[in-house]
Amino acid sequence: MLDAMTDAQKETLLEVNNIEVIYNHVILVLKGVSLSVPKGGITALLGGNGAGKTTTLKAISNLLASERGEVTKGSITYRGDRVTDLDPAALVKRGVIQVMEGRHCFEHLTVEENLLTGAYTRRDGAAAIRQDLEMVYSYFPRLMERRKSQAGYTSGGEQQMVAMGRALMSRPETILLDEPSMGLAPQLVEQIFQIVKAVNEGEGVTFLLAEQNTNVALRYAHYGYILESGRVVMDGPADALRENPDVKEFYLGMSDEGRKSFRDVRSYRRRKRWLA
Amino acid sequence: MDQLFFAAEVFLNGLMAGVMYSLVALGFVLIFKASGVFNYAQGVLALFAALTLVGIQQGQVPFAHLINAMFGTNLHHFGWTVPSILAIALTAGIMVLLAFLIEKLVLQHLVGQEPIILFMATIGLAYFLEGMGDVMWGADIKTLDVGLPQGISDTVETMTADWLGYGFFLDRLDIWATMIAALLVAALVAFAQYTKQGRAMRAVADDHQAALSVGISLRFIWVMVWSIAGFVALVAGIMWGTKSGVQFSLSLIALKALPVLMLGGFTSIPGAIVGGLIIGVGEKLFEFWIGPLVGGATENWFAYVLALVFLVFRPQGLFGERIIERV
Amino acid sequence: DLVVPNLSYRTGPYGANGTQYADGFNDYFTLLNERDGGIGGETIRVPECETAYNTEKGVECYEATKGGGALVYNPLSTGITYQLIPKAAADQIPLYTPGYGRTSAKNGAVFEWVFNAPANYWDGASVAVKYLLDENGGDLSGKKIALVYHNSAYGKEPIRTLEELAEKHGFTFSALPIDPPGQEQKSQWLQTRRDRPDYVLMWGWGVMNQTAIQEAANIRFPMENFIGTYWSGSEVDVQPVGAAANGYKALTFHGVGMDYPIYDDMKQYVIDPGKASQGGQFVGSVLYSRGMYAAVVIAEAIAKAQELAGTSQITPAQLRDGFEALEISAERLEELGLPDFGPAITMSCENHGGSGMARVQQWDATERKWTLITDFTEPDQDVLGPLIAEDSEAYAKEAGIEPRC
Amino acid sequence: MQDGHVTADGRQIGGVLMDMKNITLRFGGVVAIKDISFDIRQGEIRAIIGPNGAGKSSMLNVISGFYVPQEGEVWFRGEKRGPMRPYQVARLGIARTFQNIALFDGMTVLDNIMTGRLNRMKAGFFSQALWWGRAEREENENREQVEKIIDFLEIQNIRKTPVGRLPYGLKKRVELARALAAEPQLLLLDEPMAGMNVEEKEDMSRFILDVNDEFGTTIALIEHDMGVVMDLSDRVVVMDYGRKIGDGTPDEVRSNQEVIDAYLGVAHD
Amino acid sequence: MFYREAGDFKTTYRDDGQTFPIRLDRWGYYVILAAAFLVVPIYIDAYWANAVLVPFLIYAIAALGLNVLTGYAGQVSLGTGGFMAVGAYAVYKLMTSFPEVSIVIHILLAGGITAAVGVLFGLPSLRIKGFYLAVATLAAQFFLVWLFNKVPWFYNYSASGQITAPTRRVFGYAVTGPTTSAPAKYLICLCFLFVLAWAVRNLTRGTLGRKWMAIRDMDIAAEIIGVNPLTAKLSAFAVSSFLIGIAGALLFAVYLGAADANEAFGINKSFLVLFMIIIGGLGSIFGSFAGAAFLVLLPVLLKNILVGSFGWPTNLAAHIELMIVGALIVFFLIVEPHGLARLWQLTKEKLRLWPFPH
Ligand SMILES: Nc1ncnc2c1ncn2[C@@H]1O[C@H](COP(=O)(O)OP(=O)(O)OP(=O)(O)O)[C@@H](O)[C@H]1O
Ligand SMILES: Nc1ncnc2c1ncn2[C@@H]1O[C@H](COP(=O)(O)OP(=O)(O)OP(=O)(O)O)[C@@H](O)[C@H]1O
Ligand SMILES: [Mg+2]
Ligand SMILES: [Mg+2]
Repeated sequence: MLDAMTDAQKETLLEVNNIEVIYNHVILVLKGVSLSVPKGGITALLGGNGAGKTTTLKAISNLLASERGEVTKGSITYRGDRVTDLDPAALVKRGVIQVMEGRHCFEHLTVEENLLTGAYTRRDGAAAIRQDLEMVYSYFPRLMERRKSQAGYTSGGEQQMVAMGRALMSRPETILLDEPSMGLAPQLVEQIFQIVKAVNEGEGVTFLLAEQNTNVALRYAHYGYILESGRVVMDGPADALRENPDVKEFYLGMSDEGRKSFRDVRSYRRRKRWLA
Repeated sequence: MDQLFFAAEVFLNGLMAGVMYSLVALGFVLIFKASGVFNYAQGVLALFAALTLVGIQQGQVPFAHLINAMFGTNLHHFGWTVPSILAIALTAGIMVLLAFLIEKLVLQHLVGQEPIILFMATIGLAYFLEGMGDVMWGADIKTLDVGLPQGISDTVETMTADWLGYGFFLDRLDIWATMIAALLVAALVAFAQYTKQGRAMRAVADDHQAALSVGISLRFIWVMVWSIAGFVALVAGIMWGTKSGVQFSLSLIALKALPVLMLGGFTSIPGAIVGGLIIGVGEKLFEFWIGPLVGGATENWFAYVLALVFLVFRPQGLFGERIIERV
Repeated sequence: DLVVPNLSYRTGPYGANGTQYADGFNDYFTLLNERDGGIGGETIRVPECETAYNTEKGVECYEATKGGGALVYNPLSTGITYQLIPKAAADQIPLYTPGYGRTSAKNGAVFEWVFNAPANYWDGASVAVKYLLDENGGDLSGKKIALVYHNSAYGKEPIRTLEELAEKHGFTFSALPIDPPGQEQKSQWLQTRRDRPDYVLMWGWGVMNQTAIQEAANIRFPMENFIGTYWSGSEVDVQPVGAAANGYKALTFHGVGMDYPIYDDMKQYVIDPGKASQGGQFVGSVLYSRGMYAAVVIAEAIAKAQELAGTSQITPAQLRDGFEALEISAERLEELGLPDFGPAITMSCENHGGSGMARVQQWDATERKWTLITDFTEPDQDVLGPLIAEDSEAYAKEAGIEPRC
Repeated sequence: MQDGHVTADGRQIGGVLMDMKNITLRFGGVVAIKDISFDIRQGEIRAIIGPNGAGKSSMLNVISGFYVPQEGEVWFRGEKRGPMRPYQVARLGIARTFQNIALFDGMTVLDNIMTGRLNRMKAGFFSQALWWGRAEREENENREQVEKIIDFLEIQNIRKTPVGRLPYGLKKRVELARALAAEPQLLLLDEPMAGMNVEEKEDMSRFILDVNDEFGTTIALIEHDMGVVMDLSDRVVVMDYGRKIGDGTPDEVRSNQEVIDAYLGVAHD
Repeated sequence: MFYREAGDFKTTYRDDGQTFPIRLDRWGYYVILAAAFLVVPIYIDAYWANAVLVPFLIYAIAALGLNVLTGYAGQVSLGTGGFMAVGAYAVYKLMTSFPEVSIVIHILLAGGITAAVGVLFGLPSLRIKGFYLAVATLAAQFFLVWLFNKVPWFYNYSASGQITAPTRRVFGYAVTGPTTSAPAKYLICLCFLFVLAWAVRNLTRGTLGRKWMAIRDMDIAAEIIGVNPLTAKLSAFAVSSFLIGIAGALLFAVYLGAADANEAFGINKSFLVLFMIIIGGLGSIFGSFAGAAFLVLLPVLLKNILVGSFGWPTNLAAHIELMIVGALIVFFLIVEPHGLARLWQLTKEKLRLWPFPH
């Protein structure tokens, strides 16, 4: 797929340049992360717990301030402009929206109202918004059923759909997706990624997604970065990563004999090669 | 029969007093709804608005006291007076400016903090505004007159006397307050429930971060809401200022608004009105019947106890949003 | 020099009242310093300390100023006075609390360090009733008198006296408490409208006064039958109500207005040179006059003490002697430029409260001024005497004080 | 399957520990659970799977007493359970983790885990206030137990960190530790591996198996990763829209057409 | 590296659970204690005692009490003033009814009575949460103050409703009444504070403390893992009210000497103590001290600077003081929402890293 892209399509939309992030003035979390997201592509950000994926995404969408974190070094540009000092709302207006980890629905609003808040920055009239609402409902029929319920009372998976649908409602150019598959049933995971793909191909929306489910992520992404303790340790086209033996072993759970059973992992663990 | 009339009169006046409380409670509700902030400064905001209004109306020199102390001058008044309508408009403008400053200097830096921290910040704000109001306009008692009538309504008295044989007492100021409050509530309900900004406001109350992430500008919402709350405070300030003069104690009416709020629910605009009516009637009737038996002055605590009793049955108040409890 | 701290309050719920009083207090001492070079050649220093009518801040002010050689305290707050009575006794510094504080402090045998001449709360209650007796040809039986009071130590003071007087004169007495600050008094006044008392007395302070007057006007209660105590009868209480307050009455234990020769000096030495406290905005108001009057009495006591001690640099204990030997006659008042301003004051070891005389003033809303409508009237000491004895003895027992004199 | 048997890998499965009979749970109009019955046997790993919103978490909430079903009975250790508050259920020996992590954010990891043992600490008020006698002794004894769990779950280095600062995966582990600290008979796990990568899931699997093995703890587990469910569990309940659509060994469930349609999408290998 | 933790290893759980596990801290603590008990009483004068130290000690007790309830158990209360009034009136009734019993016992009993009242008013907390509860506790505040104002039995039928503390002695030294010396006042408050702070520290690090914190952080989860919310919340109300009651008793008997319910124990008291714990740090014992010190000292300091040094008129100074206090509260919240205690902790963390930035 990547090869099919023309050079114009590969134009870099989002560029993260060697950023450092510190929480609370003392906790250094990102230690020089750089990545670039091409226009119209799906870029995956992979890595274990606490690697700094969420932090990277929040640094991009400028949501760190409210967690007492700050970018102390490096720069982030979107379409060539520095966006480090914009407020998050301005970034949404430019077309970058984030779906936060852990869903973050507006509990007291109904499912439908939640979706409508996604269209907050839009100026193209009620009809267009209605139409997109229908589109979201067609992606997630379950939400249609629950549209009048308070989001706080919906199940974990339903909330994930709400969060995703809400982001789509803003007609973004770029979506930062933080763990979209978390807590979703298998066929829904597949479905969500198919939606990602459909939106990506149909509407040309660019994706940067942080994901633990490496298996699926690498199947849908074009390019991947692997983060470990605040540093990019490996990057490459998705296909190449899938073939990397370390990635295979640690992120895909494959051994030479195919998929390992979770019952058989009680034995020793090998150290990752790049840490050695 | 007379007893019944007396009771009815107390009841009616309780309703009206309740409306006066609601005017203050409304401001609280707005801000709570929009940011989950329990705005302790609402009472002081009303005082500040009223002080500013009188100050402008009477052509006072702002900060005269401070200037005099520092430069040994003896300034007090510009020597002009400003018509009420213009003064009210100017004051409303100042309240918007204030909202802007509050957002810029305080709220912006506290995005995502726990509610109690924000609550504390509003207390700090209350102190500051109280001091500032005094420094700007002086601490003496001022008379506020924007042309609202006061005193017993003769029409009501003679009419009821003709019909029922007992002339009812209603204060004309209270009647006006009721009409204005009804108008305000209708407008605010429409705003919060049916507009995009209203929805965004409720979203912000639920989750600051998520609201930011969908592109709702906290800044804009907060400035907007605090401006409206400032305007509501101005209305409350005008009413209470007309009633008992503009001076420090005006800020303490916030304490009368709290039980109203609690009973109606922190997040419900109609709740503020209904709560006010119940509290007003409840405390007046209690003082009227039970007060003399226990030595009186029951109103302060009775309002709270009444609200408490309601809460035990409905922990979110009569109209408040259900408190979501899930794991 | 001599130090007379001014524990004032110019902020908080009662700031509007406190500020005027404090100005009068300051200005009189400024006048003495400017005109006479102080008292007996000693200039008077009046360090001011803000209490905000708050007891804890009052105590802090007391502690902060007492080290500087303070001679006497006048805290203008019944709450603070109660705190200071035992402290001042231990530190041996006199308290001067005209018209407020602990009424039974009149009994100098128990309260060695407290002075409250010329009049106290109970005197006021009695004078008000006497005035009503006069109005009614000496008979109040069958009349209804209600008391609207600030629900605090201060407001409760007259209740016992009024109950005694009700018994003696045969009127019915009822009391309606109002919680401070007192902006909401609907139910009390509806009750008044229902019970139709003949007279309403008021023991209020701060915003409660004007709200009460407004509400009384609202229910068309005749203002002539509404009488406030000393602290419910200043301009700030009636002006916000406007024309409706016309005819409202209040007690006072001193004269009001600017028609006293002292104001010529005041203008010449204090106001015109720009030395007046706060630019002299409130000169001549009721509370200003009262603050000034307190200063006058203290100044006279200092002079007396200097005379007795034979030195100008007196100690607080010597000032106490000055107070106990104080006599301010009508002639002396005349000399001071305050003819008929207050009652004659004579204090002694047993009597720290003077004669207790007070008079009634009435508000004229068109002229915007208070006019005195009676002469100084003596309270009913037959009723008050035993009450004071009882209360002060109880205190003596509680505090383990051996009565002197 | 009869009472008491030994699995292929040599674990002892006993009699019925918990029996849910005809449970129905409604929220207003929404029927979250519709007449479901199933049992959990002593010593087994029992999985509950199903699409989002099927009512799995609600079922755990019923077991732990947080939701009270409108109909149905809950039997535990052969006795019918009367109406109970959640803390009373916990005292019966049922511990759990939560789908949306419910750690005590203001406390350190160690304190969080210690809360798991609260019901084992019996020192009186004054002993606690004086930190003398029983209180101190108990604290140290329980601390020792907790340290064992900390070692077991390999979270030694974050012992004193406030949990609020931890990344998601570690939080899940701490939650497990807190549940284990209670030394429960029945351990309920609500999506313990959500948001983890394969490596971490492997770790978590190892912990679950070890707990089951070494302490003989019975485990009920909700999980969306079919690999994990199929590999770990002895028996699986499948729910869909509040109904039970399948119950049996992983192999039986995997080949159940209804389950494939409603949940798996494609047949899993 | 000024501040060292390294090299200070613990070999037993007992050592690890100490209040001050780091040697440097422990020594600092001993030095402060020694100074407080041995040095300060020698130099203290009436002004320092009455304007600064005694109110600080008493408010620190009240702040500790409220911190137990709000900071540790998460139940916001605005009834502190009312509960202090209970302590004050209880001690007054006890002092005057049983003059032969030691005042120390009276004060402790007053705490006990307050605890009972606190539990009573804590009952609604089982249903009512958050700010609703905060406002509901105002019911306690207003009702209690009204009660003490209204029922003459409480103030021994005195004419004005004021209560006045008679002289009582401990080891022959007067600790209440007008003749009390500054060191005596200071020492009795210090002793109470020391013992209570120590007990609170023990409670909060043990079982009860963990239950409180669990309820605070997530009450539903706490209940599901086995915390009985009833006992946890009510015990927090009891312990908190006990401390607040003692603070009220000391405030009245030792510090003020006379009091009027409305004035001394009004709603402002409730807010003041709440400020202290928030500025100081919720859920921190050090924070209770820091907050009390800050809010007792600040106004005194500002007043001395504005009036004493700049010579401004007192009312202008008072207004500006209000503005400064308000601005400082906001400023501190912005700098560190978790209070002075967290600020101190962060400073330590920075010192540990010093001179390296991270
Ligand atoms: N608000 C915060 N304050 C302090 N430290 C934080 C904060 N948020 C995150 N961290 C730390 O930053 C590091 C990276 O966290 P981050 O959430 O970015 O990881 P992640 O890669 O998204 O992990 P996960 O897959 O578990 O979500 C973690 O070690 C975490 O402890
Ligand atoms: N307290 C509640 N009030 C109202 N509806 C509820 C409540 N709890 C759960 N529900 C509804 O019940 C249904 C089942 O929810 P539950 O959380 O049990 O689903 P689940 O199977 O755990 O799904 P997921 O895999 O997405 O977590 C959902 O539709 C949810 O919206
Ligand atoms: Mg993450
Ligand atoms: Mg679930």
